[in-house]
Amino acid sequence: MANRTIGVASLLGMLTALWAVFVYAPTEATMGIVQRIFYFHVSAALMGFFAFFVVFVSSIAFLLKRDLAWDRIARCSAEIGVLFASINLATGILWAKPIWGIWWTWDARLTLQLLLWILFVSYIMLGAYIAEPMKRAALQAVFGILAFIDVPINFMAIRWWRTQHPSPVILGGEGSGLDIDMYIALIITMAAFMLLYTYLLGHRLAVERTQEEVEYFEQLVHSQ
Amino acid sequence: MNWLVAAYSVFFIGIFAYTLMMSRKQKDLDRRIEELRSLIKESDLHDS
Amino acid sequence: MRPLAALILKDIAVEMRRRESVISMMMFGLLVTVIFSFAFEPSGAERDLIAPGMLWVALTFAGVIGLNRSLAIDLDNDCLQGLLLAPVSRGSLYVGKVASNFLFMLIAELVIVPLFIIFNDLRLGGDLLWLILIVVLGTFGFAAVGTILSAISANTRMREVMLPMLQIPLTLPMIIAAVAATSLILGEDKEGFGSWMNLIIGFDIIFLIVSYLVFEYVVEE
Amino acid sequence: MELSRDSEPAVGPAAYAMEAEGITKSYGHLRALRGVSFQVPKGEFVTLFGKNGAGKTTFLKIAATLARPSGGRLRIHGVDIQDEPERIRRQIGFLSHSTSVYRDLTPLENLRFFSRLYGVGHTDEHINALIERIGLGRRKNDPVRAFSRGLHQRVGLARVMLHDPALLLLDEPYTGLDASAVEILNRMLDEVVAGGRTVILTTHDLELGLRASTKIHIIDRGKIVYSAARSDPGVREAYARHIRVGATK
Repeated sequence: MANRTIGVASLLGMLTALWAVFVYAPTEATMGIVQRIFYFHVSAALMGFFAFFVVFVSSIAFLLKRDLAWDRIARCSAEIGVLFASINLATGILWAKPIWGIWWTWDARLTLQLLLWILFVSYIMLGAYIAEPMKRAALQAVFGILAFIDVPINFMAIRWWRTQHPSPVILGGEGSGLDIDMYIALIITMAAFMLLYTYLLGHRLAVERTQEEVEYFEQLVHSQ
Repeated sequence: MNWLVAAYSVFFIGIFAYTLMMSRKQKDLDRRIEELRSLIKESDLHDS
Repeated sequence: MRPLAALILKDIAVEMRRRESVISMMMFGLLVTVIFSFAFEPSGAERDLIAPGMLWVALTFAGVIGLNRSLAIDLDNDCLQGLLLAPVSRGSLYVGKVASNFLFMLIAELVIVPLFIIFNDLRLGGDLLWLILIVVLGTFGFAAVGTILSAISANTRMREVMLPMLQIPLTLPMIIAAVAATSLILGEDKEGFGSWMNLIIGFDIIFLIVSYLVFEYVVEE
Repeated sequence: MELSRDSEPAVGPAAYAMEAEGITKSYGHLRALRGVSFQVPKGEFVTLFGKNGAGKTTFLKIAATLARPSGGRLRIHGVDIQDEPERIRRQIGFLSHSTSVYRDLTPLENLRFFSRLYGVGHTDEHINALIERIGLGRRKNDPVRAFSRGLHQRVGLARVMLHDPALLLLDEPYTGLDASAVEILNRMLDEVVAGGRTVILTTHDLELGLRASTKIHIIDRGKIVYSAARSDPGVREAYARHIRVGATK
């Protein structure tokens, strides 16, 4: 039950992260305590990126090795990636409201996360509409690769688009450097998120394997 | 202040709901497997 | 070159007989333009603000309509299987399809874009050539991405819905660039136009190459 | 009616036109092929009998490099299908139930397209001669859409013969044909065999399958269950046992 130990580890990690964010890190001068959303908000975004990178790598691995285990990792990681991206978007909205009084700002980073979210929800939906596992895996892998390649292009497009129509920026712009303690708090939160991602992935993979087992037995009973 | 609470509760609710959903699904699937196994055992006894 | 030419000529010959793809794109593009004119009734300065967005929404959805048809002619009577039997690399099948889709979209745009300019009476002056360049490069991006996505969605149950759902998110960066570049043309200062064009060209090249490499995994069983 | 040129088909030195070893193929949990192994010497006319769903079409698709086997190895003229698929595709002709010709185009346009696609670049006279030979002369300029099943299939067969394949794979070619179409198809097949080509034909019809074949195999639920020379007396009994008795469970 390796996943059980990772589960406990991620729980401890989360507790230390909370300690780091609420106790260790100093209060930001201008924005006040609401700025503490920043740590989880940014970590969620980075974990979203990491999850989609795992989808990209396992998609390529599947196309080369034709082993459904890679397809399973890609699909589960995409799901968790969407979960983290959703959290990032939600916390972004809840942060923009108190700071600028608007629900949504077309801030470059937030917009990019929204595009990522859309891309990988389409990836998941594509899988829902194909029956045969090998075919589904191949098509999802191809789209997973195309979607991930879209990310850097999106990044550039949105950044230039932002310079044309500047709007409030979540992180207070490039200029405002972070205080050392804030950095440390962020690093701790990132580590806790990484543990959490691994735990969720392991758990989701177990569910997926059981699901395939059920399908196998159902097919067996059906053809009895 | 309550924005802060809202943001962090969104996070924990999200993660907790997802984990809960997964473990509930895991339980259902395990139960389903047991059902199917007994079904197969029954029909094996039946045939042999 | 011969197999590639054969593929393109075949697509043209079938399209001449069925007359499905180009006409439907043309009509759909016009309808979207007309709807926007009613919806926004832009006039004066604000028109130059809205027009680029309207144009590229019209072209995007017209493109999706055409791409939905693009593989249908090969799936009919299992002709795709006939193509896969030929001693031709899957990549060249893809390039052949991109070329014919690109051609059909351009023909449809020969009608959509001029009428768009007339309906919204945009004053382009000398910049018409730049607009044509953006439209051509943008259309190529749609064709390159759309061809492989139409092959992917041909395997799913909800084919007509699946293609736009996959195509639009994937081509968003290029749509952003195309709209931005088009609005620069309508405005006075052209600053930044070059970087937007580079982005579109980069998008076209990257997706053409990657799709060329992975196309075989989409069509094989 | 000389369909294929009398020159020896350009193939590798290998003795066998087709060698299958333990070919398996599964779609999800459904195991369509469970380990099919048999060899087809060059110039042989092999008939593969099997009920619907026994795995005939799946096997032919793998041999035609259209589908990837889940396991096992298959060689065409000594070349493994996963090593050099394109080289193999030059040497095989595959005609499935759907003829894979463009229904909006005429036979002439179809054949012109496929000859360019295969890079054989036949001149129009050559194609017209082929069209005459398969008895489509009068319908040359009508879109294939209007053709009967028999005529339709002849265009398909012409497509398959265009690049003069050494190995012909025909999947249930007789289904849906009327008597005269069957007769014309048989004449074409005899000619192909006379030209030294190898044929693998699948069908569930005993008489048509036995007509010109030299060797037969019976496939059931993804495995070869019986193999014999055509003249072997046990063939009819094996056919009755495997094919007619009950549907594939």
